[in-house]
Amino acid sequence: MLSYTLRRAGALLPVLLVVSVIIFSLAYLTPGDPARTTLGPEALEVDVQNLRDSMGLNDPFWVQYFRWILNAIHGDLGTSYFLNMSVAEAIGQHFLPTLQLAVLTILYALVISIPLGTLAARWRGSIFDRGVAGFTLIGLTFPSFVLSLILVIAFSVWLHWLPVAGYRNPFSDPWNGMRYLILPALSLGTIYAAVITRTVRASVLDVLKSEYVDAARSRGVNETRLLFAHALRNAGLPIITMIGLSFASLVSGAVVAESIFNIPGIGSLLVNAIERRDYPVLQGVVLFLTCVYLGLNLLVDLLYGLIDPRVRLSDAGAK
Amino acid sequence: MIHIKHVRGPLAATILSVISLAFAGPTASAESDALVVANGSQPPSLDPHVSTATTTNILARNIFETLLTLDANMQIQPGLAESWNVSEDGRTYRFTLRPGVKFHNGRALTPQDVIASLERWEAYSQPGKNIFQGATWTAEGENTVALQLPVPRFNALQTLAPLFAQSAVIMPAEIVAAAGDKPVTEIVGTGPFRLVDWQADRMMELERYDKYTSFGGKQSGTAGNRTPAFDKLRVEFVPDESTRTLGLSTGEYDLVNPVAFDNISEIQANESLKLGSFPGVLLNVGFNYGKPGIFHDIRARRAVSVGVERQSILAAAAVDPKFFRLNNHLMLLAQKQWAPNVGETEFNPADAGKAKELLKEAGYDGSELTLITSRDFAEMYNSAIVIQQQLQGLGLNVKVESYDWSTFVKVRADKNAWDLIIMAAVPKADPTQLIFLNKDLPGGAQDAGLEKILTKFRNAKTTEEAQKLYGDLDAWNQEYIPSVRIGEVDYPFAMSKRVEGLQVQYEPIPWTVRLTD
Amino acid sequence: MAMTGTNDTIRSTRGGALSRALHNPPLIFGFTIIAGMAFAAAALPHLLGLDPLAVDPLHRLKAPSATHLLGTDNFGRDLAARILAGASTSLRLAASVTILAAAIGVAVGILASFSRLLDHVLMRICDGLMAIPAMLLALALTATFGPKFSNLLIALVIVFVPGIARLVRARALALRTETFVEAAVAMGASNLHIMARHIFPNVLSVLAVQVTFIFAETIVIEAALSFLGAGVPPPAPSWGNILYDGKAAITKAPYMVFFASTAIVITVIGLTMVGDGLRDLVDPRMGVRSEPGMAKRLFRLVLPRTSEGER
Amino acid sequence: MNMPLKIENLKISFGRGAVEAVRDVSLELRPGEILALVGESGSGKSLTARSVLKMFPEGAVVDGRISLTGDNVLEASPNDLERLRGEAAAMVFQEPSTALNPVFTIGWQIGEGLKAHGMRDPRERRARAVELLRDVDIPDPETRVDCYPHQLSGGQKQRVVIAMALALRPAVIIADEPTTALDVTVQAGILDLLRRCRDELGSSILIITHNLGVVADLADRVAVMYQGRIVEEASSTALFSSPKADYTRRLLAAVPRLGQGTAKDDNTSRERLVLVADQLEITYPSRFGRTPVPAVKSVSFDIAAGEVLGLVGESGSGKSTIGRAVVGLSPVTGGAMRLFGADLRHVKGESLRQLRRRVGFVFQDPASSFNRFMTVFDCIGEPLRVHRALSSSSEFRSRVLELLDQVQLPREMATRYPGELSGGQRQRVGLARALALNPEFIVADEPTSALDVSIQAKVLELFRALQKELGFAALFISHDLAVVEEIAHRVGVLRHGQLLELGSARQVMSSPSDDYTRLLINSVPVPDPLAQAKKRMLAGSIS
Repeated sequence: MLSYTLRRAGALLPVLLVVSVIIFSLAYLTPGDPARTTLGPEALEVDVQNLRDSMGLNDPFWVQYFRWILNAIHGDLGTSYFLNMSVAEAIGQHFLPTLQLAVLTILYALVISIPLGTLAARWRGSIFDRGVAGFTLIGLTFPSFVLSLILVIAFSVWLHWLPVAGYRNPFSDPWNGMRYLILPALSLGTIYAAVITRTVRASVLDVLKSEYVDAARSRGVNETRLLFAHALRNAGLPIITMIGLSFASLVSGAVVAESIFNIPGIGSLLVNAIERRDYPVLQGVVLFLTCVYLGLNLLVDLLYGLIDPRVRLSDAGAK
Repeated sequence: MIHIKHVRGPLAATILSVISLAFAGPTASAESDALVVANGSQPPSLDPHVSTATTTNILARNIFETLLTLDANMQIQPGLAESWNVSEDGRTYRFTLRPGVKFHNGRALTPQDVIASLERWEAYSQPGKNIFQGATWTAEGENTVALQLPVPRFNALQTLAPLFAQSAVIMPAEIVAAAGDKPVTEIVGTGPFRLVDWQADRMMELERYDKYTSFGGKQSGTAGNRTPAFDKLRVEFVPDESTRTLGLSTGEYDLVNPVAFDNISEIQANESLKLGSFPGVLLNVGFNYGKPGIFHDIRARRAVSVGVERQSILAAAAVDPKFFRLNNHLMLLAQKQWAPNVGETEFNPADAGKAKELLKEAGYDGSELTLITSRDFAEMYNSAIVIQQQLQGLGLNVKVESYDWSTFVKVRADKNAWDLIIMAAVPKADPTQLIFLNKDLPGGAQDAGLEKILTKFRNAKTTEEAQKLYGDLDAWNQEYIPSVRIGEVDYPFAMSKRVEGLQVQYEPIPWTVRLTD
Repeated sequence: MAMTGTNDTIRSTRGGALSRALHNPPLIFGFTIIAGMAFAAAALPHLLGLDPLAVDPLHRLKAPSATHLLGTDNFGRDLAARILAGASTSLRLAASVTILAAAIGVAVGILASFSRLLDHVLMRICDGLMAIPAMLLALALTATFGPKFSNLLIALVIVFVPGIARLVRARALALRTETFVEAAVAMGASNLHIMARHIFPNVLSVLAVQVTFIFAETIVIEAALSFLGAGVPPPAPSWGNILYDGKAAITKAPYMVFFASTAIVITVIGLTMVGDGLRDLVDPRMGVRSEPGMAKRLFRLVLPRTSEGER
Repeated sequence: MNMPLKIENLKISFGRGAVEAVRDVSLELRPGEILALVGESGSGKSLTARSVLKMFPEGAVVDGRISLTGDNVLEASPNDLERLRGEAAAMVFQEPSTALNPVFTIGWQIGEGLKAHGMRDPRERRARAVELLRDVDIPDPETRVDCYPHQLSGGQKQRVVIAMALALRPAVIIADEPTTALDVTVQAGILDLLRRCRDELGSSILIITHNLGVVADLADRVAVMYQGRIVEEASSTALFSSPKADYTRRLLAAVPRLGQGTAKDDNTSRERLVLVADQLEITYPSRFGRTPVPAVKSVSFDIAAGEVLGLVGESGSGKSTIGRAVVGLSPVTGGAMRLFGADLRHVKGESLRQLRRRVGFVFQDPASSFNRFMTVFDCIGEPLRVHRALSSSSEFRSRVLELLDQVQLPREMATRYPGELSGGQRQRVGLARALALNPEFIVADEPTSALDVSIQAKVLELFRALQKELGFAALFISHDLAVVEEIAHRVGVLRHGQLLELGSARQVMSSPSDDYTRLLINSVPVPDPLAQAKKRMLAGSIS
């Protein structure tokens, strides 16, 4: 299993390199620069150029790229121009809220989608199935921030149960911490629940059609056991992929929810970095997100091994 | 100039009445003796010497202090300088420092700190470079600092008082030396609040400075006794405007600055909330003098000035008539010291026919003109849309390009990229610093007449002399029309009823607040 | 060697695809929605004489009334006109992004499946582009090249090409092991002939299903990008920037957000149905087992896509 | 003891009666009896078998009565059904690889059946599972019980499926084409196992198959089904000796019989050699992390012009690999293989293209050997278009129509799509395509194994006629000895990539020199119950 992991990890390096070149050139080409943002709206061109020189922004493209990439290899992603902390520190600080939100959202989504999807597959074509199909369609298509606003107005403004926005670290302040994360998790979770339900239903349906389920039925195994014991584990493979995907997209994509609920997550850190042209943060965060994405893919692969003996045993040449 | 309005407005009828905001009373905010402010914009740094951003300056004034201050009527009052005197030739000023003032790190304030700070301020800030060129500072004894000006300046004292942007704040000498041209990272000042924690993009936590030495006299504007009546000041950076308004209504925030124009009506509808405003920006349509084109001809510029209908532009920009007004003069109407005695204040002919004639005379050939604006500021983006429509009504083939702020500033520097520009200028202490008259700004007007008046202005010895010159400057502006003034736009802010006694100078002053629960 | 159990006596009637399409309810229903929306966007503004750009700030944010069917937006412009004009912008953007992305994706996918070297190079670049979250890639690209419609188009094409290329490559690789392709090789056909006559038509079947999702996602991504200020540049209306403007005034004029999001929801539902219908039409056997329909929809929005077909 | 299974006027139809798959079938299975249900694909035999356990595909409309050990299955309540399934009757499936759940161990899956019928204690279930595995001759059952399905061979997997069926000593075992997916040698073992189930456990067996040899070997009684009806029912000896229904007679005639190969003139003059294999080695390159797989180990043979060489062997013997190597679909890695004198190991580009022009290839699976989006006309004409053989389109058109006539297909077939043709018709189109450039050499890789017996006979008849008429040489690959004997002049027997025997068809088939060939010939069940019984006594020791 180790050799398999190492081999897969090795394949990630070229991808990281490609990503680093893409994102560095994007940052380099973006009009505006940190010097101009530092000096503010009415700075004069001559002041901006002086500051650019002292920041090394006027060096040629490749010089800046290699200076950055060499430091990155040694673990030093540089310091932010605005957050007076190192990029690594900024990422650490901002990744925690996003991680907590992502975990909460996925749990909420799974709690809804696994049973819903499985039962919809079990009673295929029934009113329940059509109802679930309707819910998933709406869930997929409804613009996320409209849903967030409705939830905020309903639960915070009207019922005063939950705060409108903000973030407290649940580890240090559990009660308030959780209260801040419930609404964002609900608004994001509903969309991911819809998506995962569709996957669960599709893969369970597919497994129920297979011959080994028929074979088990012919030996007197009842329908519920067929569904949850025999079918669900086989159906697990595509579901795990989908959960991996959802997590990856949550980590980098909850930026809309983060801005509405004012959660200092990695998404908003990146959007602010783009706005302020904070190059070190921009490059550092994207590189970090790429590692998270590739890491998650690897994790999903390994989970495949856990669930599907053919993957696990064929690699170790057990035959 | 305190705007505390308490106006009731009819609740807007809405289709989804279920969503209408029937506010219940605000719940108790987290801590009772803390003022929680929801700030819309983020400061790029807390160093007014280097950054021209108003947010930096306004947040920094809670921590750093200036030699002089301004009372409610914008008159100069003592600050860190307890007293001062001026030589006959008006070129030498001696300031006696207030005794016993300590920095937040406990170190006593010394003349060396003042000199190091103000020399850096002279080197890097706009007001410093414009007005204090060639000025020198020398320490005299334990508590006196002497300023030597190469030529007498009427506005020397005024520039050492708090400004809209880049105030001349005093920091410890060693910190200033270490920072150089980059923003200071160690934030130590003498002000009423001490910085406890600053997590950029999230929040800033300040605490009342126990060993604060207040200025003499009753509190008024930024002058007088500035000791805060509450312990903690927490500034939360909340970029999303609807979140700010909703947070105010649930009591999570005590003060929200700024409030979106479209949310004003529902704030007015709620008895438990109060509304206020402060002078925001001077809105102009600028021309690109760096690029050959139709607007080099005065007739084309006059056509635009005559043709546009300013009221509807301002209505699109600021919605509620309380927050905008016509003002064809250079300086804000509220800046009483600059009397608006030239030309018509409410200048808004909106005469499309005359405008078309002028354009024909100027020989406009129908070529496409680009109007650039930024979508990061609602008043710039909204007014651009309306102006484009009106100019097309006058026969000008105008297309709008709106950018995020950083790109906007870069595009402005490229003189071939645009013809017209929306200028939302921050008000200044004196007219010479207004960006409309600044020839160095990309696309700025280059006119000998203007430069003559400006140099005379800068060397004016007394305020009276400066006020007379302001008349000439205002007349030149209405004659030459370097840019078309649309009007003034105020920025509204809102607070819950637990906030009492708030005063405004440029923006709300936190330490003037008394919290009542 | 296994005896194929397929039942030879029951065979589908002539002109298989067309007849199956006619009685495939989701396809028909979805198609009518999209056609209806496209027709409304193209024809109605002329018929009703609506001008989406006419500004009237004094009557801003008025509730739906006789003169303005759906009310006015925050510049006093007629909302009905803007939503219809927005429909054409969004649909045009979505259509052109889909066509371009599909064309490039197919070319890259098939080429990658034919030469080892090209495969490595192209796929590493695709991995790179896919690893960067789609939304942020689009944001950076529009910020870099300026918020013009064409730049947004290019940005979204770059965002979608890797996904399609991977899918097409996987399908092309699978096809190359199919008997009829080996038959072509055995008779001495050139690579070009095989690509054009055999690989390309069979790849289209997978593509048809994917295209509808790209179409739907473009609309949703544009809305999200407008939210972050990088969507279709104002003053041209698009559903995205109507929603964005509407959000600021949601408490005062919630109908603005309501109508715009309803338009998006209806169109995307229509597209989902077309997608599901197409999948059943194209490959009845593939049926449900294929990529779970709209499941990946949202992820293209923000997600670095998975490298399916690889595992 | 009442009748274990009685089916009375069973009717099954689909699409609201539009398609009647089973038309009023009545059958009886007596205790301890093996009844064979015989018919070609589409005859409804599988549907009838599955209805005994009330397992119907979606949308099936069912009428009639099925009494299984006394209970009427069609009206049984869900938990009655669960009790019946496994205890009263159990099923053995055709595809062993898909009948086992890939992600669970063998022991767990056998245990499931036991658990469903009340065996609570897991240790007892495991012991019973090991015992069952031993009953079906699975080597070293203690460790195999914890293996996963993908770790067993095809034959072993089918034995496990049978063990699962025997778990609860059911009165009736329904075997749906139990040996179709297996090699001939493995098939013989499974048939013996089923026979032991009947003899030692006394359960009666309903076996569904299309292979008359299997019927002759195993069945006591036979029911022949054709298009949903039972056309004849008789004891196996009576049916084979004097079939009454003419469909049965046609079926029996169509089955190629070993040893009756029609005498072909041995063309002694083998001067011009079309294909020569000289210590041919084919090893597939090692993919990432997999060890290289030697498929063909130093095989030597040659084919003269106009001669048909048959290659016979079980799955994994390398026969297809050799066929594919002729047209460069698999790599020649050792020795040499000269086609028309050119060594395929070193030929590339244009010369390879010219070589391929002179070879025709017929593939096994008619369903997948044509591009769905091309009409029959284009499919047949493609070789002509690829090599630009005919300039004018009218010449092109007439050539394609001529080919259609040659393979006895109606001309209006040209405009239809391959998807709309039957298996037999599609294989004729395949033949037409192979003959398009009238090649001197044809490679046929198991051309008829995917077809029903009756259709197979017609296609083989066509192939032989065309071979005689056009005189092309051919490499005919098959796992079915009887088919090869009928077609080939000379025959080679392959096992695990090695050529064990090579000689004239009659000599190899009647007096083989290699033991494996003898085992192969003996394992093929002959459609004659008496001969099979004699062979079983004689061969008691080998299996």
